[in-house]
Formats: sequence, structure tokens, C-alpha cells
Amino acid sequence: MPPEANEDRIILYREALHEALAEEMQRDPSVFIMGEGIGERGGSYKVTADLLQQFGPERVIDTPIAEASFTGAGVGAAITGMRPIVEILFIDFCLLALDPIINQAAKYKFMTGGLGRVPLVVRTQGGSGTGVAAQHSQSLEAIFYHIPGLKVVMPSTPYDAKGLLKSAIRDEDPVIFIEHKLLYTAKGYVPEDEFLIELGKGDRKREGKDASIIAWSNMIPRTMEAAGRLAEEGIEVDIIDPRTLVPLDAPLILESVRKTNRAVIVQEAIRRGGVASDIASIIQAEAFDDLDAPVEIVAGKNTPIPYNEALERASIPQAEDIVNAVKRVFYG
Amino acid sequence: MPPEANEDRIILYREALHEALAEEMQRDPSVFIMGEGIGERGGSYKVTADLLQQFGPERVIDTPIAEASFTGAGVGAAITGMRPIVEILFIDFCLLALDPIINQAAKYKFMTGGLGRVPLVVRTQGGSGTGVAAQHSQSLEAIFYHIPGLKVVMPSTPYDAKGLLKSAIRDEDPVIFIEHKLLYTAKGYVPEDEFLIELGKGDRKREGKDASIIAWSNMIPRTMEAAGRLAEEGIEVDIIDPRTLVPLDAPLILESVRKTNRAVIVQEAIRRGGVASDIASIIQAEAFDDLDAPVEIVAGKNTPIPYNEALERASIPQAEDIVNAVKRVFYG
Amino acid sequence: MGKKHKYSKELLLKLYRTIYTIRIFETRCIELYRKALIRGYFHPYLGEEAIAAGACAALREQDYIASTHRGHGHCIARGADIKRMTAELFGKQNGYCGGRGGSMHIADIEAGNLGANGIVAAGAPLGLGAALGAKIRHEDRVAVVFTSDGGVNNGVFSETLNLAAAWSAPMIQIIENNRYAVSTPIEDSTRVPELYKRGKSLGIASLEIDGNDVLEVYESTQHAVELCQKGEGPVLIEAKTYRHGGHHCNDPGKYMPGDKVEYYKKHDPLKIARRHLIKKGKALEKEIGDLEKKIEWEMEEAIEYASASPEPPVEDFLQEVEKY
Amino acid sequence: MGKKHKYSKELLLKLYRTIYTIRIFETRCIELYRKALIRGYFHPYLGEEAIAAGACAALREQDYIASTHRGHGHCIARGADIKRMTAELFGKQNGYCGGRGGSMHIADIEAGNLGANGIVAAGAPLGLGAALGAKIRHEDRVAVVFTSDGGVNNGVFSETLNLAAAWSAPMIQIIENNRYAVSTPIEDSTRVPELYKRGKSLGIASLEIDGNDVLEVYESTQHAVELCQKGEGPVLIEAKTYRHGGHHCNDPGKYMPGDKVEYYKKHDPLKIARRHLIKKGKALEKEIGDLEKKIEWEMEEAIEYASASPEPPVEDFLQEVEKY
Ligand SMILES: Cc1ncc(C[n+]2csc(CCOP(=O)(O)OP(=O)(O)O)c2C)c(N)n1
Ligand SMILES: Cc1ncc(C[n+]2csc(CCOP(=O)(O)OP(=O)(O)O)c2C)c(N)n1
Ligand SMILES: [Mg+2]
Ligand SMILES: [Mg+2]
Repeated sequence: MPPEANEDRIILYREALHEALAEEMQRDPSVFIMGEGIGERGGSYKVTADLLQQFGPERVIDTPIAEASFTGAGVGAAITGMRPIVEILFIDFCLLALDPIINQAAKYKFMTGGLGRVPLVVRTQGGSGTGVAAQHSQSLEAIFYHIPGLKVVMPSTPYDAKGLLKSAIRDEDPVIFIEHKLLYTAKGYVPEDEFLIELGKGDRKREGKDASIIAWSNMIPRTMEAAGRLAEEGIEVDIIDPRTLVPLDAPLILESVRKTNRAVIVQEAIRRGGVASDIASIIQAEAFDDLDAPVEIVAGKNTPIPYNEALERASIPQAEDIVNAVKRVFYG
Repeated sequence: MPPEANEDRIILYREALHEALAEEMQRDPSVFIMGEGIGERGGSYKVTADLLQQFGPERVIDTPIAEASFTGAGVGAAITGMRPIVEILFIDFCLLALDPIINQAAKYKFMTGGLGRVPLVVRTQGGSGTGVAAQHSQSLEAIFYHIPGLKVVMPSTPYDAKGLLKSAIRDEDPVIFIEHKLLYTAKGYVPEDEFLIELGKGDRKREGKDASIIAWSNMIPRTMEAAGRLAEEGIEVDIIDPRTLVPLDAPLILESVRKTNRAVIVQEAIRRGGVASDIASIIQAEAFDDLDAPVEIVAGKNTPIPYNEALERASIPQAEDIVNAVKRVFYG
Repeated sequence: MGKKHKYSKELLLKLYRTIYTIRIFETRCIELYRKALIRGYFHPYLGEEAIAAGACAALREQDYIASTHRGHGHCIARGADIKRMTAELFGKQNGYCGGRGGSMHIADIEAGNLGANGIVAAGAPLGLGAALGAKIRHEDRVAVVFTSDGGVNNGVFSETLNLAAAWSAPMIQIIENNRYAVSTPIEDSTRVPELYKRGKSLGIASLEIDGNDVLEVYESTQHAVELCQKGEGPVLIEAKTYRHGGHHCNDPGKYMPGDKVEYYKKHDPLKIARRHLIKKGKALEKEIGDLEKKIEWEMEEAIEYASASPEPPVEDFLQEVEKY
Repeated sequence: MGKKHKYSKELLLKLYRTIYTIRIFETRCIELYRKALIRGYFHPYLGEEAIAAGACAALREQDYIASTHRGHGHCIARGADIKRMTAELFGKQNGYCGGRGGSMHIADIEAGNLGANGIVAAGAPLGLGAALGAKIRHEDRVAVVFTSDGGVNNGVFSETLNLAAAWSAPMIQIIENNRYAVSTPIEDSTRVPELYKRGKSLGIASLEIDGNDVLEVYESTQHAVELCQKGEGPVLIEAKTYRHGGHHCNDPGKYMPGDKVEYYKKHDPLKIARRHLIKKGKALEKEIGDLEKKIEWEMEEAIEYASASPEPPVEDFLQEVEKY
């Protein structure tokens, strides 16, 4: 769990990301960032605000709408000694850059027998909830999760965002760093002093004994809300936020499930072929005898994200859905 | 199960595919095919041999190396009344065409409120085993499996290949039709008379009572081999080939698991985030009380595919791995 | 261009009608966006209306268009009903996409409008496919692809244009060069902002026109249709234009130099079309005023229609989705 | 070109040595492929050797190259050890990639060779990135990207070249135009087979050269390096060439017209380089013969080395992979 949230320094998720970028750029001249509108404009979500002024146009590079090429350029720069951070505005647009990410970056170390390294961070942003419809609202972490050679980070709080982004930048391998559009204005405690969060270490976001909930990114606040409601009914849930999906902190997840004997996994992405299914498959494989009920998955509906607000809401897990799922595993 | 294999008309997988294409092009003038080297050259695996001579260059179109554009052109042609079949040489190159496939084709029907339809088939080919290394050997069905709006077909026999390809061509929605490079020369019975196989209907490839194996594509022959060895030791496995991953014949899978109380899923793709995990999560959710052992997954190793033959072999499930997994679920 | 030609008053009225409708539609809908009746992204076509109006007027019923993220103008110019368009922006069941698509995916398939697109430049291959299908069927149709200047620097643009050329597809690629991709000026994205030159290097008939003059757009599109009919497609038209405001409703566009905006607000497609209507069409101020009022009134009707339209039922939607 | 310049015998010998080494390497390895000692795809560089040889000779130690699926020639020209190359093709632990990469991924990172690439045109952005990094670090380095003619029609090529231009990156884009993509002739893929014109439309210094004349390649690359040093990059060089055989070892290449193959076998980069060496370098036949024998002998040594090298241990490999 992060330091107590009653500390004095409460900042926004986007400010935490900004701090991570600025600190790492300050620390290491090989770190640079490129993307659409990240310079003068400071990025669509203000994460890169003022970096251009601080670090100049050579290290804060505005790009044309050329995702495949500037991501590929990130790969090439990473191979040759830089630590590029590539920003892809929406995770949906990563689909234009999967050759450099999957065929090049992810495989390079292996294909070169370990001699080549690709310390690249791809920062992007996903999820629904703002009415921007089917091509700007996807949750596509499962695609990256399936690719050997990539690490996948999905922070849910300002604290995690900062600590994980700093670690991602220092990592020697390509990291897909997925933010959530609804979280940029989430608030939380972030200490003044420098800190890092190790990739692969999950975090218990709430302690409980009755059921385990595994969730990440924007499903964490929603799960916290559900947990509050459940507590009123006397059910105490253990909330595990893996924070990084690759590497996955399976030991923490399993420890929790072995304690509660019940597991609910919550993801915004659609159920079919999502990360939740994979985690469920690990739990049933490793903790088969500990389970008192099948692992429940609460996930997005099997549909492209609708424009209409009510339909959009209906297509994404809400606190109520989580409450119901926990009751199903709890009462059977 | 397909008609008995002792029938007289034994042909190759690639010939079966060719028959499907020729018959459907004959039947429906809106069917056309495009891809690299599919005309004069007849395709890298000879699947389109002589189609150019039969149907002319307007309906058998050789393309430049422009996967994004010709796939996108397939989408546009499909929307406006054609039934295009787009061939992407290797599934690895689909990563260059995921915007048209995922952002456009898959979502079009939904985004247009059901008014637009995209009867497109993307034929491609995946899998390892020929030493063509990391960028030409991937098993990427999980990516398509996760996308609402796409159907995913992976035939393992000439019979299935023909019947499913014909259905895919007649389907009103986009279908990703994934062949396997090692199967093109697989032999099997295919009747003279026309037939179709409904998308979404799995097939029992072998009948048994002791354990269920769910497998597809090139893992089917390997599983059949394992089944033979297991039978010698007195273990009779039920082999379910879903044939189409989307729609998935979950009822058939569950029926089998409820009978045998044991399940092994075999996939060539890596385990993390693969289709096997999803099927495992469905089995544990729907047949929790029927399971005598955790669902076992036999999958590719967590690595890009190596060039070296021994390493390549080691990275993909072999019959022996399947035998061992079945013994684990059987003897516990 | 445009000097030697004669234009019927009917045509000039039609062009003006389209431009004015787009102007009013966008203006009113921005207000409704500010009232939160429209959500998501909204990219106004204000200042660029002549391109859609001129190009679509040169098309026949059987032709296709593929649009952009800034797609309301194309949709209107291709003949869409602003009632159903407004309903779509309101997310209603009667909208063109049943409220599922919204601004960035508005389509009018019956009219041959394959739809707006949330992915920059992604309409190009779709349009090529429509053109290719027509060619295979030996039908006399063209497909017009609208692509924004930022999209031209995306690989799929060149790839598609080259493919269209290799196939001599009846495709008309219109670049709407408004000189900005969000706030990035075109000079930062390419050394050669004369984007029609890309077509020349691919062996394609390529024109550079004033996109704010509806007659220039109309004529060059007509010319392009003829070339396509003769099998001499594709044709590339670069239409120069400028936005009247920021990239979307929430962008004040402060990076756009004041004098340039002022210049373009004078060199306004609406004013130019109006002048044409008066000079070449001999229309009277009063006549135009009446037309304008009619359109304004139609827009109010459309808003009423949209407001009164039902929401798409959540239950229906939930039944469409499968469990696994 | 080449007329006015003086060339040292040393340079001419070096160029010839490279070309002959590639020739022998490919010829012998094809034989080994047929004996199944090499697996997977094998795309010979026979007939195109002068491009890699000339271009790499013009580079400095600090420069980078990004290669193609037809990458053995680039690797050799950039100074790789043919022992370790052969070992890689044999899939051995001592190979450049520990036997994990093979022909299509052979790389020599220490020498600044970012590697061959199984994805057509995918090397272009990688090379751009290497150039960009050097620019950010204010280091005097260039990156040469080799791209095949088929790759030029892929979107990422134009996208990358435009990006390189917008950024004035010290990148030299060399198109190896052998006029075929597998069996598809370039005329079927584009209307303008003079591919250097793509660069002109993007405002890039663009040269068209005889890729079979190693001195022409050498000189134009040297010129390109100078332009990059002055901040005038990127530079595009279209090097015309032709394959001596089919697309890969298993393609007889019957679609290639006999007279053309014959012409190009006469206009052979090896023969041309040999003539240069004799005429401009005053080398004696005997001297050249000795050099050739030495290279042939080195190749036999490389094969022995590769044969004797250990296989990568499966257990080590299995330990590298994680369970989930
Ligand atoms: C592939 C892709 N990258 C980025 C975006 C985000 N985006 C939407 S509009 C836009 C700017 C587009 O500029 P331009 O292409 O010139 O069109 P304009 O808005 O000027 O009409 C950007 C970057 C996108 N929609 N698609
Ligand atoms: C993106 C992509 N599409 C298709 C292929 C399959 N392929 C390998 S080489 C080749 C032909 C390449 O032709 P060209 O680019 O001219 O290179 P050349 O072989 O002539 O050197 C093709 C189609 C590939 N490797 N990558
Ligand atoms: Mg623009
Ligand atoms: Mg070629």
C-alpha cells in the first residue's frame, strides 16, 4: 500500500507523471520524449507541460501524425544508446505502431542473442468514459500482455504513476506504460523525496479477509467504491492492484486468494481474451484447492465502445457489478 | 467429427483451401481476392494457383507490399457490396494492418448502428516450425480473439479448411482465417460434393472418457499423436477442436469436460494472455464443480521464436508435453 | 479557373445552400456542445465548407465518399438529413448510427458516405476499396476521399495513393490542407507543404486549388470525375483552406496568428459563395436572406427532432452483446 | 561520376575485397542451404554487392546502418566476421545472435549494424532513430538505411523519409532497386519506378545512381555523409541493380527475362569493381587472383568454424523463459 494518504503533498496523476518525466530527464541526458503536441501544447492531458521550456526542442520533440515511424525511431534510438519515451495519444493508435513495438522492440533483445537492448518507454492512454466512442476508448492491454519481451504497466494512483514511470524509464527493456484518461485528474499523496517502484511488485490497496479482488487502472477507484459498499454489508475485501501486468506479481495475488478463498477479477477491457482470463487461469492452476467458488470476472461488455452515454456506461463495469460479483463468490 | 478418413478423395489442406476459393468465386461474382504474389505466382503456398487464369486479373489482384492499404481497401470494398478476401502472407505482417482490421472492420457494423456490414475475409498463416524465426513464426490469434466484431477461424484439417473458408466467405462480418504453415501439406478426406461448416461449431476429433483436450490448428495433429501414445497406456482422451475460436463452441467444450472431469488445453501461442487461458477461465467458471483437477495449459514458451532448430522445437508444445500434461490431470 | 464557365443559378444556389447549412449546423451544434447536449470530440468544419460543398456537388448519386474526423460538412454536402445528424450527435436512436457512433463516426451509407473516421488518414484505403469494387463491377462510379493535411504525413496516405495509381482506381483524393494538425503547423511536419506534389511523384494528375472557392472545388472535382471515367484516375486535389477556430470545440486555437485568421475570415468560403451567387447567379439579397432563414429554421427543427428522439434502449444494447 | 576522382589502390582493393567476400559467402552458403545446414529463408545478395560495399566504405566507424531481409551483404560490408556470420546461419551459439536470429535477423551491433529485418521497410524508422539519437547527442554520425524497392511502396517508407526531412536527420536512405518484389515487377507496384523522385517531393536531396558500380555508390554516399554533416540530411540515393537469381534460394526466378539477367550478369558489380581495380588501381591479375584465393580460403575457414561451433544449449534457453 502507498504511504498514508493523509500526508500533506496531494497532487494529480498527471502531475505525478510530469514529475517523473522531469526528474528522469534531469537525471539522465539520454532520456528524451516525442509525440504529437507534447511540446508547446504540453500534451493533450498536460502531462508534458513545460518540458519543452525546461529541456528544449531536441529532447522534447513534437511529431507529425506518424505513429509507426516515430515509434520505430524510438526503437532505433533506444538500441543506439538513448532512452526514448514515445507518447502515443490514444492506445487505439498503437494499432498503427505495432510493427515497431511487437516485431521490432519486443523481439530485438532475443533476436540478437541478448546483445541488443531496447530501453524504450511507450506512454499511452486508454479506457472509456468520455464519449469519444469506439476508436478512442479501447482497453487494449491484453495485446501487449501476450507479447514476450514487453513489460506492461498500468498505474491507478498518482503515487504508483510516478514511481512506476521512473522505473520504466530506467528499465533496460521496452515498457508499455498505459495511463487512463479518467485518472489524469485523480488525486493522491506523492512524497517530495525521490522514490521508485519496482516493476513486478503489486500493491494491496485495501486489506480484507472475505474475498480477493484483483483490479488495475481505473477499475481501482471503482473497486474501492464497491469495497466501501460491501463493508457496510459486512464483507471485507482484499484489493490487489498488480500495477504492472508484466511482470505480474502472481505471488501476491495467490497469497491473497489463499487467504480469502475467493477471487473476483475486474477489468475494463472485454472479457474474451482479456488479462483477467489469464489471471483466472493462473489462480485456478495454482490455488485450485484453495478456491471455495469459481473465479469471477467482471469485465467490459463484448462490444466496441458506444458514443451514447448510457450505453457507454452499460458497457463498462460499474461499482454495482463488482458488488454483485463479490456477493456471488461470497454467498455462492 | 469429419466423415471417415477412409473415403477415397484424399487431398491436401492447401488444395482444400483452393477449392473453397474457386467454388465461391465461381458462385458469387462479388468475391475477389488480393494479396502479394497470389496471381501469376499462385501464392507462397500455392493456395491461389490458377485462380488468375480462371478469374482474371480483376478478381485476382497482385498487390504491392502495402498491407495496411490493401487490407483497408478490402474493408472499403466490403462495405460497398463486394466480398473481398485479403491474403496477408504471414500473420506477423497483420501487425501492419491492424488499424483497418481492428479500428475499422471490426467496429464498422457497431459504429454505424448496424447499417454497415463488412463481409471481409482476411486469410493469413501463422505458426512456427520452419526456421523462419521470430518475425515469421508467431501465433497471434489471441489478438484477434480479444476484439469484438471479429470472427476467428483456425482449421486443422483439409475438410475443416474447405468447409469453414466457404462459410467465412459467405459470412456478413469480418472473419480472420488463420492457416498454419505446417498444415498446407496435411492430407485428409474432402468430399466431392459441396458442403459448408457453420462458424461456431466445434468438432470432436477423437472420442474418449478420461480427459478432455482442447486444441486447434497444428496442435491437433500433435494432440492426436499424444492421444495414440496415451491410449497405449490406457488413457482415452476426448479431443475437441473448436475450429472457430470466435464464435467459440463453449457448449461442446463444457459437455466434454463435464464428461471427463479433466481438461488440458493445448496451444502453440505463448501461455500469457493466450486463448487457452480464456478457455480455462470459462471452464473453471462454468464447470467448477465438475473438475477433478485444475485445467492444464500446454503452450508455447514465453519467448520470440528462435531460429535454431532445437530451440525452436523446445519453444513449442510437443506430443510429449501433451502426454505429460494429461498424466498430470489424470493422476493428479 | 472558373472564368470561362457558365453556372446555372440553380447550381449556385445549391452550393450556397450546402455551405450555409454546414455553417449553421456547426455553429448551432457548438452551442449545444457547450450545453453538454453533445459529448465527446467535436471538430468543426467552419471555414472549410466550400471543399465538401464543391466536391460533393460534382458527384453523382452512385459515387462514394470517405470522410475524416472533421466530417459533418462532408455528411451534409453528400445530402444527409440534418435531423438525423443532430440526433446522432445527441446520441439518439434515430441518429444515423443509432447513437452508437457520434460525431467521429457519423456515416450515411445509403448516400454512399462511408463515414467519418476517428483515425487520421484511415478513410483513404476505405475509399480506395470502394473505388476498386466499382471498377471490378464495371460500374461508372468514383470514390472521393477527404484527407486532412496532417494525415498526408501518415504512411497510409502515400501507400494508398500509390496503390490507387498502380490500379488506376477511380479515386479522387482531396487533401483539405488547413495548415495545422491540432496546434502543429504544417511546416513542422514536412518540408514541402505543397502537398499536391506528393501525387506528382507517384505519377498522378495533381491539382492545387483554393479550397475556399466553391467553384474552383466544384470544377476541379468535375474534371477529376471525368479523368476517372476515362480510366485516368486516381486524381489528387490539394484544396488550401484554414480553420476559423481551434482544432476542436475545446481548443481556443491561440497559436493561430490573428492576422491569418482575420485574412481567412475575410476570404471566407461562405462570403465567396455568396458573391458567386449574386454575381454569376444574379440572385437578390432578399432571395438569399430568405434561403438563409429557411435553413436556420430547418436547423431549429432538427434540434427539436433530436431532442424529442428516444435514447437507444440499454436493454436492446445489452442483448446484442455476447457473454464470452 | 567517378571520372574526375582519384582512388587509392588501397581503397579499390578494399572495395573489391568486400564484393568478392559477399559473392563467395553467398555462393557457398547457398550450397550449404541446399545441404540443409542452413534453414529458414535465405535471400542472396548476389548481383547487388556493390551497393553495400560502396556505401559502407564511405562510412566512419561511428556510423550506423539498418539492413533488410537481404542483409548478408550489408553485414559483411560493415565489417562483420564471416566466421560468426556463418555460425549464425548454422544456428550456432557463436553466431552473431547466438543462433537465435538467423539470416533475417543477423546483426552486428558493435559495428553499428542494427541488423537485418524480416519486415520489409521496417529498418527505415530504426535507422531514423539512430540518426536522431546522434543528433540529440551532438555527435558526428550518420545512419544509412538500406531499403528494397518493394519496401518503398510501403507506407512506413514515405512516413519515415518525411519525418527524417522534417527533423533534418543525418540519415542516408539508400533504395536498392532491383526491380522486383519476389516475382512482382516494379511496374506493377508503382507508376513511377524512378524511386528517387519520392525524395524530391519531400524536399530531400535525391540521387539516382548505378548501384552496380561500386565507385558511384561510394562517391554518392560520401557526398551524402558530407551533406548530413552540414545538417542538410536526410539524403536519398536510389541505387539501380538487379538480382542474379530468384528471390530466395528456393525461387528459380523464371519470371525474370533471360536477356535482362544476362545483361546484368555482364554488368556485374564484381566485374565492374575488378575493372576499376585494374584500370584505376593498376592491380595485376595475379595480385587479384591471390586475394580471391585468400577470401575463398577464409570462407572455408568460416565454414569449419561454424561447423565446429557448439549448438546453443536448450537448457540455458529454457531458463531464460518465464512460466507466465
Ligand atoms: C492515427 C491518429 N493519430 C492521431 C490522432 C489524434 N488527432 C486527431 S485529429 C489530429 C490532428 C489532425 O490534423 P489534420 O490531419 O491536419 O486534420 P485537421 O484536424 O486539420 O482537419 C490528431 C493528431 C488520430 N485521430 N489518429
Ligand atoms: C511487411 C512485409 N510484407 C511482406 C513480406 C514478405 N516479403 C519478404 S521479401 C518480399 C519482397 C521484397 O521485395 P523488395 O522489397 O523489392 O526487396 P528485394 O527482395 O527485392 O530485395 C516480400 C513480399 C515481408 N517480409 N514484410
Ligand atoms: Mg490540418
Ligand atoms: Mg526488389
